Amino acid sequence: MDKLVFKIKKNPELYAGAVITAVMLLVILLGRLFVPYDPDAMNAADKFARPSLAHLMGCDNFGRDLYARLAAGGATTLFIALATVLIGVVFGIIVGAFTGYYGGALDEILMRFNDAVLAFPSILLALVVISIMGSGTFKVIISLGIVFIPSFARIVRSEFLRCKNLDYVRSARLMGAHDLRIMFVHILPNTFPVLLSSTVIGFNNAVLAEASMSFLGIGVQPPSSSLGRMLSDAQAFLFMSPGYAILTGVTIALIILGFSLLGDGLKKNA
Amino acid sequence: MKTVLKKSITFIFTVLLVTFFVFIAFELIPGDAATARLGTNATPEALAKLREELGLTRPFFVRYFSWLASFFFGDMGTSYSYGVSVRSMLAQKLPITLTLTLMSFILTVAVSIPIGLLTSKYEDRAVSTVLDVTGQLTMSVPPFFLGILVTYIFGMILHMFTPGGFVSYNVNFVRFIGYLVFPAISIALPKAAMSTKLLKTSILSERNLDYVRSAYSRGNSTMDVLYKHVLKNAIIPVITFLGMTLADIVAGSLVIEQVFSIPGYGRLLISSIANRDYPVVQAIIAIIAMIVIIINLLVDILYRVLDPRLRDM
Amino acid sequence: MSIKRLFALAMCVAIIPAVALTGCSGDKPEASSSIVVGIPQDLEDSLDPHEAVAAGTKEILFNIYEGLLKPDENGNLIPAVAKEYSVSVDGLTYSFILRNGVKFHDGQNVTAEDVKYSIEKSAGLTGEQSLITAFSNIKEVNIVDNDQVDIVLKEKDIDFPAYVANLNAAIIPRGNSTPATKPIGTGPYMYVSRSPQENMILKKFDEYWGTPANIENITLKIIPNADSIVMNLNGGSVDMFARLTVTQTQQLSKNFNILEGEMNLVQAVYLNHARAPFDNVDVCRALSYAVDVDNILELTSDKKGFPVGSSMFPAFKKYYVDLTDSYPTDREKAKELLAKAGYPDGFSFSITVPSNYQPHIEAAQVVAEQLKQIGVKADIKLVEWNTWLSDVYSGRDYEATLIGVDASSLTATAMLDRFVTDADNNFTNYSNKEYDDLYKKLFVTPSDEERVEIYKQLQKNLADNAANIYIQDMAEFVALSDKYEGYTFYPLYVQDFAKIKLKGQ
Amino acid sequence: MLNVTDLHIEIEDSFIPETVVHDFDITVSAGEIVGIVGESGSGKSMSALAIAGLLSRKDMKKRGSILFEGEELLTTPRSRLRQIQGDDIAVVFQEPMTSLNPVKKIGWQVEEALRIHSDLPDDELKKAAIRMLKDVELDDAENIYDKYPHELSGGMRQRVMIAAALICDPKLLIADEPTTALDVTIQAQIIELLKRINREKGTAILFISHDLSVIRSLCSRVVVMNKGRIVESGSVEEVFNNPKEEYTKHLIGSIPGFTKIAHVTQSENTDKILEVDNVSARYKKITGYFQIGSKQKLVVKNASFTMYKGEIMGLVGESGSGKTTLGKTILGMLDDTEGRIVHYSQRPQMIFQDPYGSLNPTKTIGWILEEPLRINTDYDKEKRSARAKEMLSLVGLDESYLSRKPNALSGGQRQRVCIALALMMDPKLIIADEPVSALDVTVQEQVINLLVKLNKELGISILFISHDLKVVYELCSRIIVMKDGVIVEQGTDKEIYDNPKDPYTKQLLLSAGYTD
Repeated sequence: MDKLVFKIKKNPELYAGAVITAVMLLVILLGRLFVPYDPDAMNAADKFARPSLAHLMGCDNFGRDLYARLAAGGATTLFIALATVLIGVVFGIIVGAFTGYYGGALDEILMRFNDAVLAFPSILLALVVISIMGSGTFKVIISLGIVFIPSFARIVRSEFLRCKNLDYVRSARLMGAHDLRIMFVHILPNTFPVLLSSTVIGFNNAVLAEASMSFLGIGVQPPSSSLGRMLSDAQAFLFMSPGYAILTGVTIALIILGFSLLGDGLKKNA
Repeated sequence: MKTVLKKSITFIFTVLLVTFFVFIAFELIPGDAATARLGTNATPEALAKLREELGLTRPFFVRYFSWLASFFFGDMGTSYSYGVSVRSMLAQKLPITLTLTLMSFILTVAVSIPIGLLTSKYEDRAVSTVLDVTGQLTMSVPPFFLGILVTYIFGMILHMFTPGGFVSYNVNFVRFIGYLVFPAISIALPKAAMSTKLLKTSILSERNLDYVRSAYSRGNSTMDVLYKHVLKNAIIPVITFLGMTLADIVAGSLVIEQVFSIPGYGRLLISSIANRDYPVVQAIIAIIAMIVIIINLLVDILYRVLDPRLRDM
Repeated sequence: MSIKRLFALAMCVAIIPAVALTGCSGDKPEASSSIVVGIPQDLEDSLDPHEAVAAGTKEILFNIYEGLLKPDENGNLIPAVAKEYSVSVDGLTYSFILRNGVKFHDGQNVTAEDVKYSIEKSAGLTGEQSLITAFSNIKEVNIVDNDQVDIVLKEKDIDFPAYVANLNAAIIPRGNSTPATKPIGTGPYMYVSRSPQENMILKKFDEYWGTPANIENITLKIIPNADSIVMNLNGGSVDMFARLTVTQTQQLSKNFNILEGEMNLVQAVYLNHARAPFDNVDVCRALSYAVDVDNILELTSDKKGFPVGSSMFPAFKKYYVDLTDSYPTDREKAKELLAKAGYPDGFSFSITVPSNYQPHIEAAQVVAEQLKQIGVKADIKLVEWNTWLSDVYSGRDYEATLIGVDASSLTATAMLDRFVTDADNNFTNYSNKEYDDLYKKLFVTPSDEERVEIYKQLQKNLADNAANIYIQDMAEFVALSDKYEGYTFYPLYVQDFAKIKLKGQ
Repeated sequence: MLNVTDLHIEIEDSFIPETVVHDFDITVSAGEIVGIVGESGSGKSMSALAIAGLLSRKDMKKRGSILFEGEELLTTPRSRLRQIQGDDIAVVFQEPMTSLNPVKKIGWQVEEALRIHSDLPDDELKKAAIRMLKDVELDDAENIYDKYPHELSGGMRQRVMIAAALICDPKLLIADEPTTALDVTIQAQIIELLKRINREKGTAILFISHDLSVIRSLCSRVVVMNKGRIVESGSVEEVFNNPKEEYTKHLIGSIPGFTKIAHVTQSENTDKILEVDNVSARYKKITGYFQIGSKQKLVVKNASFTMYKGEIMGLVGESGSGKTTLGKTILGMLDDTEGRIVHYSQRPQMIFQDPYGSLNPTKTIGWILEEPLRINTDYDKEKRSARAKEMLSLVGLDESYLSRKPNALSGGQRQRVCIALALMMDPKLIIADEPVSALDVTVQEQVINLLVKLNKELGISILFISHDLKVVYELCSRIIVMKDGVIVEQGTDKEIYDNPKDPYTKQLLLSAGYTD
């Protein structure tokens, strides 16, 4: 047992992060599976009901069970953040790999594109993309995904620049491995530790960006809801039932706290 | 000197790229300024006439280059919806946002450097773990929710400021700055937490390097080593981070201006996009992109000043 | 720069905000005769009365401009720039006697030339496109002498006086070359200045011909974010805010009086009859049976609001017929009708809603939930206001939309003309032969009773064919700080600042 | 002056605390030079740092006593310890590249100890620093005073470190492997410098190194350590001429450069394996914008030589002499080259110097070994792993290593895997770029014997690139000497080592200890 205590003392973030994240995922999972209410079912009698046995977290302005909605919203937010980070990582790797490995004119031009996109404040870019495609869960994912590509590309590129001159890459080239194999079989696995921690940070930024977008009215559209959407809706009833806003805010904060601690912990012993 | 030349070429190229992005974006967005102006009374002939009047019917490239040329000489055209020169509108709006951004930036630096030093010095004491956890918490809350909490606590309960009581700088400068304090706090808090953490980790990692051991071997105290040797090395990554966060602070002010009803660039930009008011949107985005890139340029130069190894690159 | 100095700099920088903080504690607005009125959107289209379109702009310009006649709070037309008017026997010539002593805000007297110029401009006779469709009926405007102007029509139109009272027919000085940015009118308040997306300042016009306004200066403060409206009101930086929702009023502090009135619009799910399945009357009727208006009111506005059965709201008094009970909620009947119409297990469609109207979004969510119970899946598509205008209103490229339609002028026809088959504002593509014939009869029958009867039949026609799923004329709430009193509601979408006064003034 | 008795050092890094140094005793009298020798991980640096009071990490426990001029250093308060550090006891570290603060000027760092321990005004400090820089034989000291560490070479930086240590004229100088990272010629100069300072200033020196020949030429007494314990100590003559302990004997025995191992006399076999004719290589540095314009530096200038089948040929030169670049050019790894290279065998392979960088850390040894077969042949899984096992056993490693990752292996084991990797395609020619210089002496010996075995049994000819003349003497039959990209001399080992013609070769041999 004290071997575990020693390990925790060595890397507290990892364990705290893992616990918080596990708890939050459990809460969302339970909400999705075992709560008897349909997240969209309205019930006039339960408007702004206080937390009770029937409704663990009370109800919102339409009398919908808050716990069911938080679980549904949580699932959507996690889905959006995951999908966004996936797009960002996949395209980031492709762009980063080629610019980092080959360099030359291609690198210059793509890097300039990167700077241009990074010069755009992220929410602004999402705003423009949404106005083009209209809002909705998948549009949010695509617009945020695009916004995340440059930051991942930059990270992957610097890793490729670091690795491409190491001896094991030269010996691979000497053996006759062609460039693609070298890039994606040899070099890429070495970027995973750095990629992992920036993915976690990316995940958090995606959740926060989605919340800001919902606040500006361009995020996920009702009746489907995300935590960001719920928080910006809850704001209108801050004085009447502060529970709605506070519970949603705390849920978002704990999810992000859990993931960022997890990220730090992973970085520490990577 | 040559690197500065190279940097400025990339600067111009990037700004061009950004404005081109915006122009294409506007080609794709459904509806245009004419439909916005005429609203429910739009009839086909009226729309055609107004579009002609606003010059929307000219081919895409002609419009882009004529806008670019005029923009270059400072004439940003007139706003479709307000009929006022874009420059005069921005001259009113941008100072507000720039002051807010500047105050948030100063607050971030003023908070993060002392606390970063503090937590790295007394690393294992309770106070630094408490500061770390609060730092993590402020980073995990969506910015607008933080803004609401700040308004609710400081505005409604402690009455330290009247929510919505924005006063423009030409009316009363002190009250203008006074009001901007709380929005600046809401933007600066998460950024300060991030840069504090970065500074702390950077100091701790620099501490294990060889030159620190040789500094100790010459009889330096822990404080001397921290201030004379480690800080100057540790501050370098923080400077780049602070440079990069400026772009986020500008974006952050877009959201916080809504919460604190501050008539900065944010509100104008959103309504102009809704009204398809090209000249205003174009001007705002180009200016913001320029500001952000200039900041990156400055950070890059500061980087070279601080780190002699890069000087000859 | 040694580290010590860097540390000192950081410390003193942190002190600046603390100092500034003390400077701003006492900033209560001084209570002289001024008021801060909050508005949700800036006046983003033109300030020229003959071009202003957005309802949010017209409700403010009502205080700056006046026409020859003017509507009062009971919906009657009272004389304004014109002292009185008379109609020729054949009903084609209207002679207006100008009131002498009426001044523009720039101190000039109103002359007959100004009147002729304004009417011709607003009628589109001088080239621009007229905003008042009925003004296309004007043949010519003649100056008889410097205090009488005659307007000659092509055909008889007994509603003509109401169009003259429309804000789009306001009288403006001929000399003002830029009315769109520098408004000069004859109203109780004059324009001082504006800063886009921030505020607009109005000032009492001392030489106003009628009963002068009470409050000296008005600051219109733009608060775009719906959620910070309550914060700003409770915070004390805004004294009045119109068109609040029920939930917002329930969260205001004690020192606000909540005044209740009607929004004077018809909120309904407007169906695009050119699109299946809404070209089938049984489907429309089925949906009307499925939608439970009381449940909507209960959920969205705490039962506040006035259910309506057709495209007319109670403010029109004698023209209004109460058809709210034409479709009592009956899910079984709805399913029968659906089966009869060939959709036994329901269908799915989209309700497009402009994203800047929170009450409509909430109502749409409740409607979608109710339709679920008869197997009809309605998903909500939020679009920007501008996209709604271009796609839904002019493009008619939608299945259903949930919006509130108001009367462009104080005439009952204004609510019903859009359902005539070939009307160009008929965005629902409603086409019904009896309706068109009835509507044409309207212009031919001189007597008032017969016209009232026709209006009622038109409303019945819309209700029977379930032209739209009618919901309510929404309740309007105005929050007014208890320092002021005298706010009066109008049957039109206007805010009259002239009547507001300090308590006991 | 210094008297250390049964010093224990315990580290609690991993879960069970590990004692790193067990009852370590040493005495150093004024003006004496004492050496501590041992392989890496023997605890020699740890004990030196303890003496200098630099082991203050919280997860470290120290017991025993360190008496310095009668004062017990282990228990003195830090404030008192700080007065001694830099004034009476000074330290020089191993890595010149990282032991100087990169963002501070050289002068500022040299005068730092003086600034702490005296209250001389700034101009006095500067004069003292410049005097010190001249004293360590750095020409144009004024100019170097204002330079930054990255602008100096490794050798110059080590001299700066020494100047910084001696500025306060300390009684004891602790030198922790100061010459290991330097070229052999500069190494000799630094040793001479330390001798001169000890003579002139009477500074006692505690010299830590794993290089026995350096210890022999500098110290009067020596302590031999292994796995944290002192194995043997005594005067240099005693220990080196008749070592008592088994471990010391083994250590001394593996010093290269005295006994020939490979003795393939170059018979008249005329079939060549490699011909290099007038080859030069250029290194392009892109400076312009958008890839236009670049500075070019000629690294290898028209080198030519021929290599015969079954031969081990040495390519010797200091760092920056272009020997590695020539090796890479031969394998066609650089594209900006001229001249003719003729290979008489297919798929020549290369072994790299840094064992940590030459194996992909994320892959298992088995995967790495099978990679060449995966790319060039269509062998199935079994065939590939069989071949991998065969190669592993050839280099003396058993099958269990297949599933392990590189970072679980020691430096020597990794280098064996690199060799196995090179053998996978059974090449006839291997170019070994400084394969042993990063290894400990004993491990070095094993790898060299392995190379000789491969040359004998499989007839593989090896181009052995190195800066260590002793290893080259043991291994190679013919030797090429390079200086600044040009081949200055080439010939059989006898011609080069017994009567070198080129002055540079002579200087190299002298500093490597070959005084004929």
